[in-house]
Amino acid sequence: MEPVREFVIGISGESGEGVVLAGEILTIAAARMNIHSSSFRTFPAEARGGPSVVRLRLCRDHVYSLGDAYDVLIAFNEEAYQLHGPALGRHGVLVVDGDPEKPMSTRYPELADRTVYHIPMDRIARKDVGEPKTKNMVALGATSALFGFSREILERLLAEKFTKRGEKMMRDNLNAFMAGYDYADSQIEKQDPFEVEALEGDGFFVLAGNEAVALGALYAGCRFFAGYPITPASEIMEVLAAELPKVGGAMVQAEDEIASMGMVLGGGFAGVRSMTATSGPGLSLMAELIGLGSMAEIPCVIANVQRGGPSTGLPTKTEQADLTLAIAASHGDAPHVVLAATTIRDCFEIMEEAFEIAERYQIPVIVLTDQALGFRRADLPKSLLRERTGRALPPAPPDIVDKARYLRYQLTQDGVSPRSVPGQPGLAHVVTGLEHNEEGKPAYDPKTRRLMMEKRQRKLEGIARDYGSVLRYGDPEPEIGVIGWGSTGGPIREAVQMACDSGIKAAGLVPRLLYPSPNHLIRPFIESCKKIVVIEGNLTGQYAAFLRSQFPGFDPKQVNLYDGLPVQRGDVLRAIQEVAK
Amino acid sequence: MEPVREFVIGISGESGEGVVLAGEILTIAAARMNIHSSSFRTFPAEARGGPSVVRLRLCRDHVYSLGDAYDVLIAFNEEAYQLHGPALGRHGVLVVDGDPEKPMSTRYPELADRTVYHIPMDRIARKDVGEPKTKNMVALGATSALFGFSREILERLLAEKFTKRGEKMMRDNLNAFMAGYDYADSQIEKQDPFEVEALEGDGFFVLAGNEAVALGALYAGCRFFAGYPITPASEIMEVLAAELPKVGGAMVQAEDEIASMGMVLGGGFAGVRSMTATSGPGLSLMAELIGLGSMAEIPCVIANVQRGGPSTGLPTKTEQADLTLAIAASHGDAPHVVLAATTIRDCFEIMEEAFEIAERYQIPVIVLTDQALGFRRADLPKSLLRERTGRALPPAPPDIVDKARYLRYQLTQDGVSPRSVPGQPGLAHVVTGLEHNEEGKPAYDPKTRRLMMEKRQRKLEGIARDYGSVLRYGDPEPEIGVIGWGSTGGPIREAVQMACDSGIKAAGLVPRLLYPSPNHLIRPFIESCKKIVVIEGNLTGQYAAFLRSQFPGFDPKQVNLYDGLPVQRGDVLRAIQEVAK
Amino acid sequence: MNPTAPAQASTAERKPSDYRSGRKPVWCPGCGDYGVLNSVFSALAEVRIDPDRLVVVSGIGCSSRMPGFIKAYGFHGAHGRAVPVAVGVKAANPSLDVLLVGGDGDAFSIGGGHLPHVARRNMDLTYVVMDNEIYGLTKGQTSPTSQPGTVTKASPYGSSEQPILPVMLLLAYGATFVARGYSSRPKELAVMVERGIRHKGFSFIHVLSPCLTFNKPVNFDYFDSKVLPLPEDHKPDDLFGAMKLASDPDKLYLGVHYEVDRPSFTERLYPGGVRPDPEPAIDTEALIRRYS
Amino acid sequence: MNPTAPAQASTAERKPSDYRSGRKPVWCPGCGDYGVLNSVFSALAEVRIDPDRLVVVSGIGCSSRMPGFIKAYGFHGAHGRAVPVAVGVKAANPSLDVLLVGGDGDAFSIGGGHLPHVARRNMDLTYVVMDNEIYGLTKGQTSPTSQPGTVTKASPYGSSEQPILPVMLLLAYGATFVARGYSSRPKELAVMVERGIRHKGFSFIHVLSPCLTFNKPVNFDYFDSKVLPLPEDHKPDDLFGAMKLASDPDKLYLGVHYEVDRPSFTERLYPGGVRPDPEPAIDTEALIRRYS
Ligand SMILES: Cc1ncc(C[n+]2csc(CCOP(=O)(O)OP(=O)(O)O)c2C)c(N)n1
Ligand SMILES: Cc1ncc(C[n+]2csc(CCOP(=O)(O)OP(=O)(O)O)c2C)c(N)n1
Ligand code: SF4
Ligand code: SF4
Ligand SMILES: [Mg+2]
Ligand SMILES: [Mg+2]
Repeated sequence: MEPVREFVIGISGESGEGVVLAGEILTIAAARMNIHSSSFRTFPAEARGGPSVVRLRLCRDHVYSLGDAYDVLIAFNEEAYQLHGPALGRHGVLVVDGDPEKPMSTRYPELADRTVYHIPMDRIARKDVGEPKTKNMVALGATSALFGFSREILERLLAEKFTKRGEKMMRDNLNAFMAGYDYADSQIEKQDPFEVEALEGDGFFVLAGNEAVALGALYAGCRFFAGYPITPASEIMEVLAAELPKVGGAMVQAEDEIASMGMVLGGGFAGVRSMTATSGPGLSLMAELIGLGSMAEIPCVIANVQRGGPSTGLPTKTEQADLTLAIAASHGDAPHVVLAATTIRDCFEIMEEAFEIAERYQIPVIVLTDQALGFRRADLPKSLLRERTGRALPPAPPDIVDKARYLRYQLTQDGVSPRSVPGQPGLAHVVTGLEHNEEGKPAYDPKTRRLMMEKRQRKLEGIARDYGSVLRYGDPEPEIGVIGWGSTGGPIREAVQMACDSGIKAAGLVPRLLYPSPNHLIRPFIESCKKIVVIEGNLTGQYAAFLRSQFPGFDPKQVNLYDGLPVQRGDVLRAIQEVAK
Repeated sequence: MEPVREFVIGISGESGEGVVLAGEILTIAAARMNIHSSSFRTFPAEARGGPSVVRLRLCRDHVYSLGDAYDVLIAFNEEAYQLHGPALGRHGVLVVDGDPEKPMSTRYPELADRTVYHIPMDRIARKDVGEPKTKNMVALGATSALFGFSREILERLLAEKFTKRGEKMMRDNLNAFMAGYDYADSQIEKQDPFEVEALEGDGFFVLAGNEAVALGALYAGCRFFAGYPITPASEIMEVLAAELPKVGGAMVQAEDEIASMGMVLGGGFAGVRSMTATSGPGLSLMAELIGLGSMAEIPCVIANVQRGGPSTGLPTKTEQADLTLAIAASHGDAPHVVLAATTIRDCFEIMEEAFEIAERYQIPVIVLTDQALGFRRADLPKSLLRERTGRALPPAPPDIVDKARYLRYQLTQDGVSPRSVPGQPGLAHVVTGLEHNEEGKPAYDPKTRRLMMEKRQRKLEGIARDYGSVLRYGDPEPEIGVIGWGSTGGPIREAVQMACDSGIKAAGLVPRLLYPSPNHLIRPFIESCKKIVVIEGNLTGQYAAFLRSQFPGFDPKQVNLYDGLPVQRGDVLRAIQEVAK
Repeated sequence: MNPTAPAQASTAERKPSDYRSGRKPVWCPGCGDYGVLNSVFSALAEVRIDPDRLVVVSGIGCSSRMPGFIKAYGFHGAHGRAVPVAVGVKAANPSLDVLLVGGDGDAFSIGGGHLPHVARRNMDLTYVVMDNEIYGLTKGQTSPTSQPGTVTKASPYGSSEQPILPVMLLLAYGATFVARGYSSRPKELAVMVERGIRHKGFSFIHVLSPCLTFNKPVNFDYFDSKVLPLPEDHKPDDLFGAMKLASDPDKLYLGVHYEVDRPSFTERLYPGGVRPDPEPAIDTEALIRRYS
Repeated sequence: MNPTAPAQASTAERKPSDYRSGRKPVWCPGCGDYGVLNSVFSALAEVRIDPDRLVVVSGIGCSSRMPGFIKAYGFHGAHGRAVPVAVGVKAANPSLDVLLVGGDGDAFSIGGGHLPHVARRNMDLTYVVMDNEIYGLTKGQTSPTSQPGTVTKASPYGSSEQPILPVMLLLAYGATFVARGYSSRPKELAVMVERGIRHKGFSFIHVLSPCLTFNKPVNFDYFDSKVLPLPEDHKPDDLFGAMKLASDPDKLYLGVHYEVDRPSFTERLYPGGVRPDPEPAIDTEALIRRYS
């Protein structure tokens, strides 16, 4: 049997059973073996318990989505199989807690022609290890043995992981791992083709999207963060809470999101790269102050990790439905910027762009990600960090000969005015959310008003021109185009490839800068496709509506998913096939 | 000389000089004479002083805009003429404080071929009346005499106005009025054609847009108001603060706009028709809770009196730039409704619709007006109030036989579920901003999620169908169509008429329901016109962008005004002529 | 809150279980909020509140899920906005009884700006705040009541901020009833909630209610070591005495710290505290006169 | 605020007029805020604050226009958000001196939720609140400090709510410096502002500053009849003494009611209270280890 090196593992159980930990360890083990991966955990909405599952896709190249069905499902108990079994592929393998004497296939006819390995996880943990809580390590051991994970690497990993948790904890978990490993190794006859293989390299590091946003900000020179906890964005704050003080920066947990946003404006005004992170409800609350940032022209970055809305909605599930608000944010015509990260790596890299735009154009920048990105983990090359210093130069004072004639809001061709920051001598000025003249003094006359509105708006032209990046995949002369944004980018990339492989002339377009819209890059794509699908994770087709407002005559087919689950490459592929019919 | 019965008077001076009071009295005098009017006052942005002007347009029929140039300008001093003189029409008349011996025309050549009446207002007030502060009454008297206002009606009005201010105040002001009247009557030889004439009728009453919104709400059965002061919306709160307690209702001045909105949700949940009123910054702050209202399906009404944005912007000037936010309000897909009042009368009537939609569809309704409507006054027929009782029946308990099976969020065809309110026995339920099942219990499974999202969204179809009202003016087979919304409606109505009169086949369309969009009513108009202009008082063309998103292929010419001044019929006419070229 | 229902409606006897909604609480085993819920049931039964006229309002948080478990009208709203919603319910329809419940983050952090105003208005509401000194629902970040040094993922080096003193704050705000209870003393707590409900105007009950999942150090043992009864000689109308007792962060006195009589919001708003019925008609002619 | 600039930068002598921006205040003639502005000028000169390192932050209101009149970096922000903006400025760059100014509505109504937190953090800021017991800029509606019975267009039957007591609130919040001044005693006020600026951590100065245009009854005569000096024997570290003095709405004591020493925010955040210079490099290898 030819080994299959790329496959998807699901690890499932009750949330108290250590599913997540087992998944994390396996992910890191893969990274150390130079195996690329993409992994995701769902967790229950209430604080206490409920079913939990980790999906781990393993590949020889970097991947952009979570794949489709499970090839291997590890079930910590029968209920977990009942819940996740339907997602097990036609040729999938089940590893389940249980007695080989009482095979599952007798109770579940759909298992009759599938490989099932029964591992008495619970019994081993209880009897052999003497600690029922180590069931997950038994499962981890068995999984490692069955699918080719390096025992050595895993043992080292476990040792590192548990070293701070005390002697007994460490011993029990290692014992459990080994017991599981040995059981599978000795008692189970492998009948499936799924097997990983270590590759050459110095290994990867693995980040979830939220961690990537946080480290991206850190390496983009962000030195001030203010935020308020909210699922699924809190990790960004938590990572920066640990890291910022190490580099002379500061993080403040604010009393609410309005305060966070106010603090970020203060930090930006003070000349320090500043950001906040939140999710839908927080973004709603920040709308007013985003407008102040636009009017007073203060650099700042807001990461919004979308979750199911509206209101409290589906706080632990994903959606792409904050786009309209992100673009509209604030009453009045308040120019600002909306970027959307498409992959985990992009979560890191887009922060550099966000801070650069914010600084250069003195404007608030919203970065959209979502729960599906924020909680998905992927491997990243270590060079990503090593090639950066992560320092941002403090803003230099504007080069002005006659300081008495310094105009903070000078009318310029690109709308960008000279800007000093507190501490720079002789360049003091007052910013205000009132309409103002070039000096910054409140002014309400119609002419000043018109000129200032136009000045601020002009910045968007430069931004669309200089930062208008779109990702394009697939056939250079497509019949069918798919447009999406944010976390849908990865699935689109893979689905377009699959469609092309199946003979459909398909292409994908995924803009990273959503507003101002880089129409000069989108238009050629639209014009080059016979039919276009816009697929997004919301009910009303927010980006499709936006694109229609930009391109008169543009009337794409819309595919909208709004059930709390991420858009998958299968969804995209189906949409392409549908249109291709 | 044929008398001209329809003309525009401007009254101008320093804001301490009683310009506004004089204007108000003249407006009411006209109403008592059964003369229709439209009037507007601008006032300075800072609390203290600055120039002030009242524009009063007088007509034999109801009018929908403020007209164009001044036909008559009353200037309380020379500076006022310098400021407002440029807006005086070619054949305009100037009435100015000053000595006839030192005629203005010697200093201002443009006055050479215009009629100028010099009235020594200041001198009369100071010398003859002995109270310099009565200068405005001297001006009022002279104006009345010169342009045919009824001396009797004005004297009665002044008596009513000053009766509460004490004996001396009353006497001084009446004396000043009479002195001004007598001076003009005896010393000035009338050389202009402008003269009003009393008509038959029982008189009008006069409301500013803000007052009309407040009374409209009151007569729509609103019995609870919560709000936070903000220019230019505070008057709505102030009127209701006075009126609600008289009818057993309540008004609460909240600690901020988030609290206002929360209170309104509480009131709506309690079964009482509830509203708030605010302007841009407040609307931004309310975004989150509007989403809660949408999700929990709570009737509520938010009047947003737009002012110049973004941020604090131009707090005392007008703009139509909160539309995008009003439609987007809240993260997630949060169905709610946006109406825009087009005239003063509409400010009253639209509130009835707003409350009806809110109640019937259990949904938040945003009503957009703006400073230009809020502060403009117009005559209204007394029957408008007399034909209404202003009572709203309390919501009846849903007609449910088996109360145990009452489902607050029952899935229905039109998306509207049975709704009980606290106090109704056996029908208790819990509403939540979390996604929930039919019973109202939090539920996150994909199927429930999909069904509930669709249910809430379905309400919009019914609303667009049942409440989709658009105003249409002008040629039935137009070459040129003008689309606008809100306060632009009046100017469009008049400009279209003027264009038609000049031989241009023009028509206007002014939707009152902006979201959900009554596309079935808009489409025929769009299709019937050769060319279309969308004119609005904002920079980015917010409604034009929205319409483009609704009608693929729709690519109108956009005319945008964003200098803080209201869109005038002259602006609309110019736009039509431009396109007609 | 000064309940209106018993006066107007049934005075039928009620059992605590009458107020169970039948939905199973979603809290972790051992969570302090179970005890609070039981005390609330008992208090409601004791006052014989009519469940059909009761509205339970909350924000967002573990503790804010409580309305779902009570048989009554309920409003599980937005984070930090329980107070305004409750004010709206009561101001719009004063014949309803309104109970407010929620957590320390909801009440003192994002919702903290509403507290001075609901207190000074003496709104006829009872507010039960379940204080676990942590954000439970979001998996453990410091709240305004967290002790200095609290280590969470968002305060990995230990929080350095001085916690607020809830009882002190409410006293300073002019609340007319301020008490502190403890979820592991459910009977005592029930009596406090009952007294709060019977109190005219705004009553505030600060309840120690540990989160065993995300704030392990602040558990029942911890609270047990800090609670003590109010001194015998403390008079409930002694504001400064109450403030002194509230100022010691290491002594958590249990009981009704403060109670005074002051006209309540609905009393001042509506003659007799109830909306006139039938509703007076609009005086249309007076309005026309005013504007013409 | 504990000024950093003099220590680091110039100690040149300064005149109050050095801080005039040259913009003419837009206030009504006779507005109390003129006096406050002059006191601020004097205090800044006295401490020799470097105008280039000073940031004056405000919200929205008549009083909040003040930054425009001061020669310094200024941030005239959004209604109620002066505190968060100032916190951001100071936390991000602790070597700046940050002065907060604004009105009673801005500070206690829409912005009231930020106060407990800036106080308990002991943020190195000085906050001067100009209290005219009214919303001036929006032409006269009641504020949280308005007296019961205040008639405005929005309270035509007289407001019925009990006003907050600003000094009491800040004491309850744990502010480390709380004072009250009066705009018609500019010298006394200047000294208070100066002391507030020199104070380490958060200092709060409640200033009586009448609005003659929209709150005519609360004019200079009114305040003159209510102000009095702090009792001679009042000790500035006597919290309960200060609270007692703060609790009498009819006696408006002038002076520094409370002053204690507690580590300030930037002291706790940054070693030595200043950002390290040069900035420590990111330890990339440690980060890679953490995530692999
Ligand atoms: C506007 C907004 N910000 C943040 C959140 C996330 N959030 C939900 S509950 C919560 C705090 C809960 O703490 P607490 O009120 O103390 O309740 P507990 O869970 O401890 O009972 C937060 C921050 C939210 N739902 N909405
Ligand atoms: C979000 C928001 N709500 C309301 C307003 C309107 N507003 C401006 S200033 C102000 C109150 C001013 O009162 P105060 O802070 O006491 O300052 P004062 O004018 O009395 O000095 C209000 C309500 C606003 N600008 N923004
Ligand atoms: S997380 Fe804490 S507060 Fe929430 S239910 Fe569990 S124990 Fe209770
Ligand atoms: S309105 Fe009042 S507060 Fe505002 S400037 Fe005038 S006097 Fe001062
Ligand atoms: Mg808590
Ligand atoms: Mg004030």
